[in-house]
Amino acid sequence: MVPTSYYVLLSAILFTIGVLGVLLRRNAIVVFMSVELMLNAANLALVAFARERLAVEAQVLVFFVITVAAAEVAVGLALLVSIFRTKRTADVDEVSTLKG
Amino acid sequence: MDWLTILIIVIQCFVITLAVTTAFAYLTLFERRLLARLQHRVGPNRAGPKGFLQPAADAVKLFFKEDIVPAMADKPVYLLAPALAVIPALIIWAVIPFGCLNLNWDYQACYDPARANLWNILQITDLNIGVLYVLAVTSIGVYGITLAGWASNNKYSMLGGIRSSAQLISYELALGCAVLSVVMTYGTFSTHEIVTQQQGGLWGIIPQLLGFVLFMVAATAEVVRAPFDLVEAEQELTGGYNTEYGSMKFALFFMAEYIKLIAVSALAVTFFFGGWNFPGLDILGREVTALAGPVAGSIVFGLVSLGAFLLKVVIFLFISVWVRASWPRLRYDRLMDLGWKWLLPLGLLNLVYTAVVIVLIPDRVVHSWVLFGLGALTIAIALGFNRTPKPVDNVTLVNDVQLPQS
Amino acid sequence: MDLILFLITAVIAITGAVAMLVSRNAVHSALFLLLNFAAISVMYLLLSAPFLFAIQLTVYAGAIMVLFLFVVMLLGAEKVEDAPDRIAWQQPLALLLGLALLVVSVVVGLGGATTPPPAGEALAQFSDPRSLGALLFTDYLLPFEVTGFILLIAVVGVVVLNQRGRKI
Amino acid sequence: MELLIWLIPLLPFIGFLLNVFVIRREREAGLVASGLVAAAFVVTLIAVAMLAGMPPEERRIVSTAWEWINTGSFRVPFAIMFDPLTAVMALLITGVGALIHVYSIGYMHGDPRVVRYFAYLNLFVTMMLFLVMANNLLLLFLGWEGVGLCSFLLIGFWFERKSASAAAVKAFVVNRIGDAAFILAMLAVFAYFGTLNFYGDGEGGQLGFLERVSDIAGLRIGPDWQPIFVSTAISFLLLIGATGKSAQFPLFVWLPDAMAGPTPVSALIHAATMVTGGVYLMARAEPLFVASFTTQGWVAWIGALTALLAGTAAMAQWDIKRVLAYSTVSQLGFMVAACGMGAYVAAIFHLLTHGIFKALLFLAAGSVIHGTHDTQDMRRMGGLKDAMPITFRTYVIGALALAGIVPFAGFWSKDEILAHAISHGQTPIFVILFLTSLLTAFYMGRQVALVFFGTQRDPSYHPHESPQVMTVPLVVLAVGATIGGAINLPVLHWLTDWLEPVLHEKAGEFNLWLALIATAGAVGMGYLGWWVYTTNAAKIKIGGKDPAYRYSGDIWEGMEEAWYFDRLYQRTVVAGFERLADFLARVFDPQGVDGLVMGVGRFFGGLANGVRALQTGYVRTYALVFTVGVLIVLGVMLWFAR
Repeated sequence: MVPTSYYVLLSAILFTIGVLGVLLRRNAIVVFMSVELMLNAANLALVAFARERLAVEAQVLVFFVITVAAAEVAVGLALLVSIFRTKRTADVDEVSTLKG
Repeated sequence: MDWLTILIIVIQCFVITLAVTTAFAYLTLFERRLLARLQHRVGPNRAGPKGFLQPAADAVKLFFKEDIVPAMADKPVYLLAPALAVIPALIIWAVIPFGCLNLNWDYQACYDPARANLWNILQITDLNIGVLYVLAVTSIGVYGITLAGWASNNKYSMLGGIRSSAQLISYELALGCAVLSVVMTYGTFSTHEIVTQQQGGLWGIIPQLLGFVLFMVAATAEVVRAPFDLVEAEQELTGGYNTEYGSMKFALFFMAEYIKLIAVSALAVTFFFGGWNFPGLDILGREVTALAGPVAGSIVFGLVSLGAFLLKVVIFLFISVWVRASWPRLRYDRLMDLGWKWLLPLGLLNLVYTAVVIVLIPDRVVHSWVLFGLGALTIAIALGFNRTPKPVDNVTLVNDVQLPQS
Repeated sequence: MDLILFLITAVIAITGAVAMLVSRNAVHSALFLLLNFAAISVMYLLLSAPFLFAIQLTVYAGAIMVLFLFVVMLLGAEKVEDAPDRIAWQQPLALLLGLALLVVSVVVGLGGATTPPPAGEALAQFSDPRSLGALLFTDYLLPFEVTGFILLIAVVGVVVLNQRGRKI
Repeated sequence: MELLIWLIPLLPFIGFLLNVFVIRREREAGLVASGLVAAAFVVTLIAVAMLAGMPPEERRIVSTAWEWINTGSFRVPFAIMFDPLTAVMALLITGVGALIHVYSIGYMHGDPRVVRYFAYLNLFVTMMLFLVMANNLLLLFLGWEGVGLCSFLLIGFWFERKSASAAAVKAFVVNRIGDAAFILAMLAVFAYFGTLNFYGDGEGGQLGFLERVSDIAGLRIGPDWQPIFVSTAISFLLLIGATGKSAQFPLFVWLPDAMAGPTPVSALIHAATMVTGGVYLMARAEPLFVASFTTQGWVAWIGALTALLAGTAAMAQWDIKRVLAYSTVSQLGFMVAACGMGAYVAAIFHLLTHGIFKALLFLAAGSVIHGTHDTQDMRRMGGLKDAMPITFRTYVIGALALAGIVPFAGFWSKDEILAHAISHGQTPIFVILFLTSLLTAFYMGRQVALVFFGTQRDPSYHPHESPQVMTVPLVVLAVGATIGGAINLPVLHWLTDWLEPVLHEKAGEFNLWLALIATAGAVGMGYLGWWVYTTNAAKIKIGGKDPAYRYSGDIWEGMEEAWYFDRLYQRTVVAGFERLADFLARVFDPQGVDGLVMGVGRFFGGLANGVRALQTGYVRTYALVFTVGVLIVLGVMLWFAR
């Protein structure tokens, strides 16, 4: 069997890439994708640990995460479309009027 | 997993891919001939006897056409799109049971879900999430079309692509509802088990009459067949997403569409028409075993079940062509209207009363017929609604035009 | 066998993620992310969670990424980063932080992980969608229904957000 | 029985609710209000009869409706009780109250706010009954404040008049001083006894604090070199509370002003019932007061001093109601002094008789005011005895009772107090009280002479007798004032026996010589007063000086001004507060409070200006900072998880 730590390592790498995506990319949609990647990385680690302990509850949890992620994407993309309509761009740096 | 298993699986995959591709080729011929008959014309009849070599001729032509990539296209995606269209159409076959040929030479095992080692070479794998797998694969079928539309950098293609993603996502829900009703009726995700539970003539169409209707409508939309072929509507979009595609790449799209059509027909048979079952199949198996031993019994059983399955699929394909020849294309807003306001609510309703009836009435036969009655009633009521299209602002009916008084 | 499959899939997943990060075209990013998600769904299969495999494919690949692509295409927002970065100083810092985060999370994550138990009756139980479904409709019924409600609210919210001709 | 005693306060309360929420017409209001109070009187009579049927030592009924307050160790039940002391108080309240309600129908006829008036009056009766029936200090305090509220509302009933609303506010504010002491007393009682109940519920529960006064015997608080007995502290605080409610020195100034209210209100609240609340409280808390020798001395002296001060002040008043008001203060002083000397039965006896005849006097005065078209200045009256025969006769009976002439009610009760003083060697108190009783006779003679004899000095009105609805209560009360002394005649001492289970007091000796001397003195002084003001009637001018002013000069002016206490308070306490308020409003609020608030605002404004630079608006920068935070948290966790 593949040790759990391999999966966790992979999850950590993917999560870091997601974080970097949020920090580096300016395209709001790509930023959003990076957030999804982070969610997936967390799910992966969760399932890996669940496999180690054979805990079905963790699968239930992942199921919920995926479902709520779907809702989140729907609302988030709707917001992006709204923003795009007024700003004519999907650059997150353009949406910076709320500042001191 | 020993090497024999892997070898068998590889052979199965190879055979099925070849078989499906061939079936696609001859489906085109079948469709063209049939359409010609339905429209009172002759159809292709020059290549070979009764045009039997026409598919080969087409293949040769498509192979040797010049391969063009538009200059402003997004090249990697443009090339990727046809592959993405074909792959789901092919891998969906992994869980479809064509028949039951038991390599342990024990045809009885086909009816016994408890027997773990089912050496059935007429189904690649029997997943415990088989139906979910089908749904998952259909859900990624949208990429090929969408990406093709976008990557071509052509506004007709783009419109086709956008239309396709909206349409496929919309009808996927109704499709899922219909399929989940079946899953609920049989209490399993495994396609093989669904088939075995339909043994004895009580086919899936009886408890799931409404489910079947929904499945057929939604599946037709999923494979963008007429009357739901707005994605490629020639009259409006000059071919839609595949406008910019030629030669083999176009052939791949074409192939994907027809393979999906066959797959959907196969799924309809599996879910609603007993799969490889037909009345008297087990008697045949028993008699042949008694006459010529278990090996012959098992082989005859397998081949006959395969034949029954194929026959049913062909009937469905015929119906599909018939529909294409008969019905006009829907307008896009009516398409969305149908998907969201009719199919999805009916699907949910079906899901709900299936669950209630199954829980309330434990007896399989009784609840099947009760569900049949409910399904028929629901269809009758749904059809009974006045479906007169509501007037749209930019349409003026002839009757409404005021003629100047003379 | 498992390890080879894992390594191949892991390489694909990481490749997909990195490519998503570096591609300048949002559609390419989305496609690479799709690749990554597909790899993760295969990971679920390797982890004996076939139900999650199907859900991952259906929801993430079949719905969420389609939605992303749809929005990208609709908005024509494939390339928005052609303008110079106004906070370019952040990039090296972000890389540094990412590295630190990687180190920390690897150290944290490897803390309690060991080799999982081999196949058996318990594993069959674990991978059977029936046990998950039973749990979902008994112990986790309330969260399940709340999730349904969240989805409903999301639908309403999206409709309200994207109404045309009305100031929000 | 328990239900019966709950009915007593609830009947007037129902009347209050009806008058507030249902009734809109004057006639119904009067009937409902009087009827329900009369019904309460009947119920009280039945309850008293049933109480009398019990063995003397068991004559206490405690009934708990529900747990009112329950916070840990502080538990207060909503409990009332009925024992001999409560019984006589309830009889007085409902009996006199019912008569005054009936009288009010006539007196208030035509007033635009009669319904409200009767609602207040019913609420007052309810609250007064709760005051006397409460089984714990907190419920008593509820009644105490309730009657204070009703007093405030009724004094200011004609709030269009500046003087009325000012008097209402004054009464309220002065009473607050006493109430503060009352609250402190409650806290002290709870601190030392752990309960506010007077008595246990008789079912084996915790005993009330009045039954456990011995717990604090000898208990001292304060610094070592000047300790105070706890009993002294508590009873002294209660005394201050009583001086507020019962208008004793130095807090008596509100009562004369309270005459701005309708006259029946003066009769009921400011003569017969509410102002006796302090005396009732002392009688109820008798074990506590008896336990403190110090407080008893203070009580006696305060009572005596008040009696004398108010008696002298009453002599020089021109307003018919103010005379009676100062007289009330003076008589309350008698009762308080009696309490201070340990003559609680005598105090209650005097309370009862005074309640009857002073109500009679006020109502009769009200009748006079009514018959002379709202004239209150006695200089504008005179010779009314022919125009208002019934009022005249009942007034004279009331005056005789107040002056202490045999055989009217006032004689017996006053005599008992004086006899107790002399028999217990309280000579200074006795001298003061005796002097005051002589003054009482004098000013009543003066008043009768001024109002009813001579000729009418102001011809601008035509006096007439009041309607029957007003005169009948007068007659009933006159009968009570005549024979009321019978309840505690020296030989029979029914009241003493009746109150024995509560006050544990034996009947005193009847001092024949004292009685003779006192009667003779009263007759003489009463006649003197009458004679002076009938013979000098011609010299009295409207707005003019008193004939006696010539002989006494400034002293008379001092008496007229009640020894300048109002002016004193005005110049010291009130002026001080005004200056403080002025300082707070003009200096402290704009500079201190506002400065603080604005300073805080400016501080944070400056801070925000500084911090503003951090808010760039770039989401990515926020995410970066967020990541740093996550790293720190994870790092710390790692560090400590090692």
